[in-house]
Amino acid sequence: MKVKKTAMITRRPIDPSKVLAAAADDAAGGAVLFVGTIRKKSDGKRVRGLSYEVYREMAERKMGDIEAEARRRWPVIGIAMSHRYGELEVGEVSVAVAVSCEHRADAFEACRYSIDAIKGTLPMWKKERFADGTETWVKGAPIEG
Amino acid sequence: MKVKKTAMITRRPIDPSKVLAAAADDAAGGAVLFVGTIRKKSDGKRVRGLSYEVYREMAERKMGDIEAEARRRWPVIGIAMSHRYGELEVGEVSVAVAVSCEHRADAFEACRYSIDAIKGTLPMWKKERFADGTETWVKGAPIEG
Amino acid sequence: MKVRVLYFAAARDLASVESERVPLKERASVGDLAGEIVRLHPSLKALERSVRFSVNFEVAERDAPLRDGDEVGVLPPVAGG
Amino acid sequence: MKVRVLYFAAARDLASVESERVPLKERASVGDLAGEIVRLHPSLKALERSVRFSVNFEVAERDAPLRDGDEVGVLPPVAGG
Repeated sequence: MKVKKTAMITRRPIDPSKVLAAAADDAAGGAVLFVGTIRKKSDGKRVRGLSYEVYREMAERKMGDIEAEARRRWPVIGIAMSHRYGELEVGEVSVAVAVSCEHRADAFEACRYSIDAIKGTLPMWKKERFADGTETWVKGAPIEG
Repeated sequence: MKVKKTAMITRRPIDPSKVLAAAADDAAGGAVLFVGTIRKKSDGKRVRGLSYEVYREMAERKMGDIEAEARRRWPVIGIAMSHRYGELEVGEVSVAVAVSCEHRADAFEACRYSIDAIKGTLPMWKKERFADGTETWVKGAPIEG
Repeated sequence: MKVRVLYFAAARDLASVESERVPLKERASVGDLAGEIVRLHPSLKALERSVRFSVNFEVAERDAPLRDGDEVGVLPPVAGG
Repeated sequence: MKVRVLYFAAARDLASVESERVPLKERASVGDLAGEIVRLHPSLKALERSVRFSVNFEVAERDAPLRDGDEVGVLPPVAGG
């Protein structure tokens, strides 16, 4: 059996197909992958890129919690997630989550839950760098406990 | 602008990352990909593979209808789908659908709609080949009009 | 008039034919064709209740009219994905 | 006792420090620490209402007790993904 690292906070580019492969399994009929990418516009301003900051040790534990909760709520066969930090350009992947289940309804719901939990409970922050040279921390929501 | 073929009925192996790439766009913040694979068991019997049959011209038109309906219902930026036919082995990808939208809730819903519509309205049939040498047409549901 | 009939999956297995031209009386409906193909291939009776038909690539009800040259698909319950 | 405090994102910008050890009276709570860091770095007042705290990698409410050696994160509103 190949050991796959299934939860990662990484500075390197994310390959969504590897995240999908890490969640895949012959016993699963369906897999759902969510991929978040850097948009070229935010509130009408042209974005050059984003800087992501992370409280890494806490974020890795939170990813473990998300996987455990997804497995508790749905019959998950495989689940994998990666979140990037550091400097990202427009079009690059910031986050990818994949879930495989025997039935597709479960895979959709568990993947949706996981990305929502990543956005709500991971200690990560992003600063937008605009084409006009300005930059600003993106307004977020209080971290969920 | 690169022209991407976004709806395909194909005899060749499907690369889910190409389907995802065909739906991706710099203006989209999120993309959702569904991948269906051949499971190794069906009703407890060990599956060796599947033969998919398709009414190709009708299926291609139906894919066009699904894309149009998804775009009518959600603010879809990119959408791509591929369904394979012919002989498939366990673990191979039979279908992949990707949708990108500005917001992830829309991408999840539009992708879910699309795969449900593919399963319900595409004129495709599959025959399971079991490890014990028997084979049988998979019991489906009447095609939706 | 004649329509072109395509048989798929279990319907093709039972009819032992992939496609054929079927003569029908003028103003025949999809339901009339359904009766005619069972007459031509009695083994199709097993699928009579579960099969649906397409006319020129769109699913059609039994009361839909047919016209000369139409392409009709004989579609057992589907199971893609 | 002392706790280790880590400042992130806008909180780090305002405090102009990444991490520091902050002395507290025995049985101090997260709320007590919140007051203390604003005393040490008055500019943090701007974040006072939106910031949350983690204690040893779990989000903690203001009335949660602190112990010597705890690692406390000062967490502005998050925006990952």
